[in-house]
Amino acid sequence: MPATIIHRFILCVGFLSLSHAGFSAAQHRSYLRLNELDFTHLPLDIFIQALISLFVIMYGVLQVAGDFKEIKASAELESRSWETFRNVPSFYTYSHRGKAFSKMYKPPPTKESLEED
Amino acid sequence: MTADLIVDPQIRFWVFLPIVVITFLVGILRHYISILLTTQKKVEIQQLQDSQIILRARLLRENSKYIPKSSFLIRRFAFNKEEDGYLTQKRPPVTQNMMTDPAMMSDMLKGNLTNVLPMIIVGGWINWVFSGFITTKVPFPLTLRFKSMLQRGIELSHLDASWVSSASWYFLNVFGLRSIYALVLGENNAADQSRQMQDQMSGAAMAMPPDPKVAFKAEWEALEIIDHQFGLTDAENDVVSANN
Amino acid sequence: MFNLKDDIESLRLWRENIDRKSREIIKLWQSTIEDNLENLGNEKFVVLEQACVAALDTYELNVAKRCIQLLNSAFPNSIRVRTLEAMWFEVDEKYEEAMHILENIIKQDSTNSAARKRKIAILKAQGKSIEAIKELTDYLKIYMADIEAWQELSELYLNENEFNKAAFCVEELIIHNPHNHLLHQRYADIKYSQGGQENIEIAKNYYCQALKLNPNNIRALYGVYLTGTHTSITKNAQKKKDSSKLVEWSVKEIEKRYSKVSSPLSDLEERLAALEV
Amino acid sequence: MSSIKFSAKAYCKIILHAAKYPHCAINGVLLAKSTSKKEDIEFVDAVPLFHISINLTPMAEIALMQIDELVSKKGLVIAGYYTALENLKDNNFEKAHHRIVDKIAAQNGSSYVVLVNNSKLSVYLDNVALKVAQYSDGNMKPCDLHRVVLSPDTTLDTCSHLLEQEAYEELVDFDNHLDNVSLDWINIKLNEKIENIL
Repeated sequence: MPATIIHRFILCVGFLSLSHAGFSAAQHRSYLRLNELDFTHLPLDIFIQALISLFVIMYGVLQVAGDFKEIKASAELESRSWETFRNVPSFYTYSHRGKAFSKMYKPPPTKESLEED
Repeated sequence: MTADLIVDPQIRFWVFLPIVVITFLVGILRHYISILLTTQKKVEIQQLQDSQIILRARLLRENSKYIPKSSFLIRRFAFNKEEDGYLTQKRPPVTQNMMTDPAMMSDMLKGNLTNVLPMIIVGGWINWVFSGFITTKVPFPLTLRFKSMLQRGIELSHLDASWVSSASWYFLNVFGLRSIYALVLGENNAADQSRQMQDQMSGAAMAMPPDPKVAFKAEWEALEIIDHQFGLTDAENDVVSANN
Repeated sequence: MFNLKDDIESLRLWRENIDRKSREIIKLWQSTIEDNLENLGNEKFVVLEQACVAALDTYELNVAKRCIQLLNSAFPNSIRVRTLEAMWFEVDEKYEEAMHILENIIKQDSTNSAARKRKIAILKAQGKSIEAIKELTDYLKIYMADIEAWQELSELYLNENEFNKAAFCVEELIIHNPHNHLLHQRYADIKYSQGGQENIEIAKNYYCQALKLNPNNIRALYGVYLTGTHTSITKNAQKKKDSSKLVEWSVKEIEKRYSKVSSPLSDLEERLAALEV
Repeated sequence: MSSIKFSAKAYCKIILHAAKYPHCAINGVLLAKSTSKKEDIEFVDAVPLFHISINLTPMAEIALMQIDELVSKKGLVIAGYYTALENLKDNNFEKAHHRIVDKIAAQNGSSYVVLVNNSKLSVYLDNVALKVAQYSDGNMKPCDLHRVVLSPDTTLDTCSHLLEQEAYEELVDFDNHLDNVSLDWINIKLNEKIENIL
């Protein structure tokens, strides 16, 4: 499935939300420090926001990153056939009928054709 | 632990972040300098052949169950026959010496130039400019043994071990940014692609030890002890039962 | 603009699959790519190379010449471009000039495998298949792990009806790539063509393996059917029973494959009737 | 002198098959009416078979079995074999002696081997680009080119026209069929097209 704009948007929102949670946590810490309170735990809302945005990001990344590959080693090869597999580019020869069917090609007179005419 | 240290926020902007940025940029710079300096390593045809022999022998060993027994035996014979098998052929002893080969010397010099030198210069400079700062704190308690690692440049015996000094922060960055480089420089495949065009890669030339004899011997041994089992005799039953 | 994007995409696909769709590539070249070379970005030179080979394949010498010139001005000393030049001479049947270029490349870089391979291809194009086989075996003594070369050698041997040697090459390919169903199927094909009870037994195993790796390989399925019918002619009762069961199964599977098709073939029953024993 | 006739369908399919895979050796079989006499043979249709590896026999056996079964219902027999070699310069029968030829000959006594004459192929076909030989007992006896007749006479124009239209894209051979079983090697659509142009 190709990454759509919606998925990218979800990913961005996730990151924004996560950094917001981080920023809130820092604010909370400085608030505690100013009031000379001891730090025990983060407020629940920040905690939940961080968690939710984590999952949102995970979902977004999975969608944006592209398709998964199959675990089976032969899975990728299943779609191939001899049609393409037989082609070995470094051994291509060019002396084949492709020439004959080209408009540019002028066949040299062969011995045979001279005899026949 | 009640009276916790409070680090000046200015340190974040003028020490912590600059170190990260500097090490990152130096890494990138080093990458490009090393690209400029490296020359295409010349591979001897003999070396290439040796590496290919090893590769083929290893694959034969690993996938021998996919070919009939007779075919395996033919191949093993070709590799391992008493004289002049691929793995048993006589070779003149390798007399290549590291110090006498000028190419090797210049390679080593370049390696030093791109790896060690920046490390010393930049590391020394950072140590000099940003010395004596506490930059960050790892979020878990550590034992005193970590003090020498994390608090280089700060000799305070009663400071908690989880505080990190600026010099140590630099080293953490040097080692920790490696995967970030891979991420950033990995995207530059395009540059690599055009480089490939310039000089075709010389086959699958693996790094070979200067003396192939040792590798050959090991491969010879491994091939000798293989007990060949043809692995496809059950394919018929597998296929029929899997599709039923 | 959208058109260009699609065209680049299909070119990339063909390149990755190694499709020899030279006519199609040239068509795309003439319709969109030629005028948009600057918009190709990173892929420009790879596409140029692809178009060049396609042009040589279809004897569009003007296109090939243009590609080579562009590549040459971008990489004046590149060996890869010089190999293309050699191919250009080859198409024009100026084999001597082509050989000369390739010899020079090898002299300059003794480990260059592409030039060596081209020399073998030239021999093949000249119709000297025996010499080509000899050169290729010499090549394989050095580049033992070169899969392409082994594959080419197997094709050359097949053209000469040397099934035994071709089988050896395919074995080599299987060792290098044991999960490829095509290779197992090809090996079985060769063994079957060789004939003989033992070879057909082996062919059966390999057809089954190919089918196991890819249940959609209809050739392997037909192969199982053929080898099954051959092995069922035996005095061994147990073997006979197994083989006829296998044949029955394969016929059923073949019918299943044909019934799945969206647009059914005409006279399907008659076609498959040939398989009934 | 007896003649060897090719119908437009047979001739066009041979040439189109050769054109579809210019870089491969190709082969196929020729069909004739089962009632036709030995001397005056007319090939009414052709079935394109392979282009991938024409020397291997298993799939050829399958193909021959199916074709035989299907064609005998229509009163036709496999009476000949056609092939085109990979190299443009290869135009002799020695290299055309493929294993499948023996199989076909074994089925009905003797058969014809038709070789596409690569050197006579071009975009505008002006003469018959085929060579014919009679095959019996492992020997090929080349037939005189004057015996080869196309019926109707306009076949060459039809064929050039089809090439121009790139009709070879529609041609399906047995290899294509094996890659995708929904493709039919009888080529019903192509047959109709040929007939329309005639």
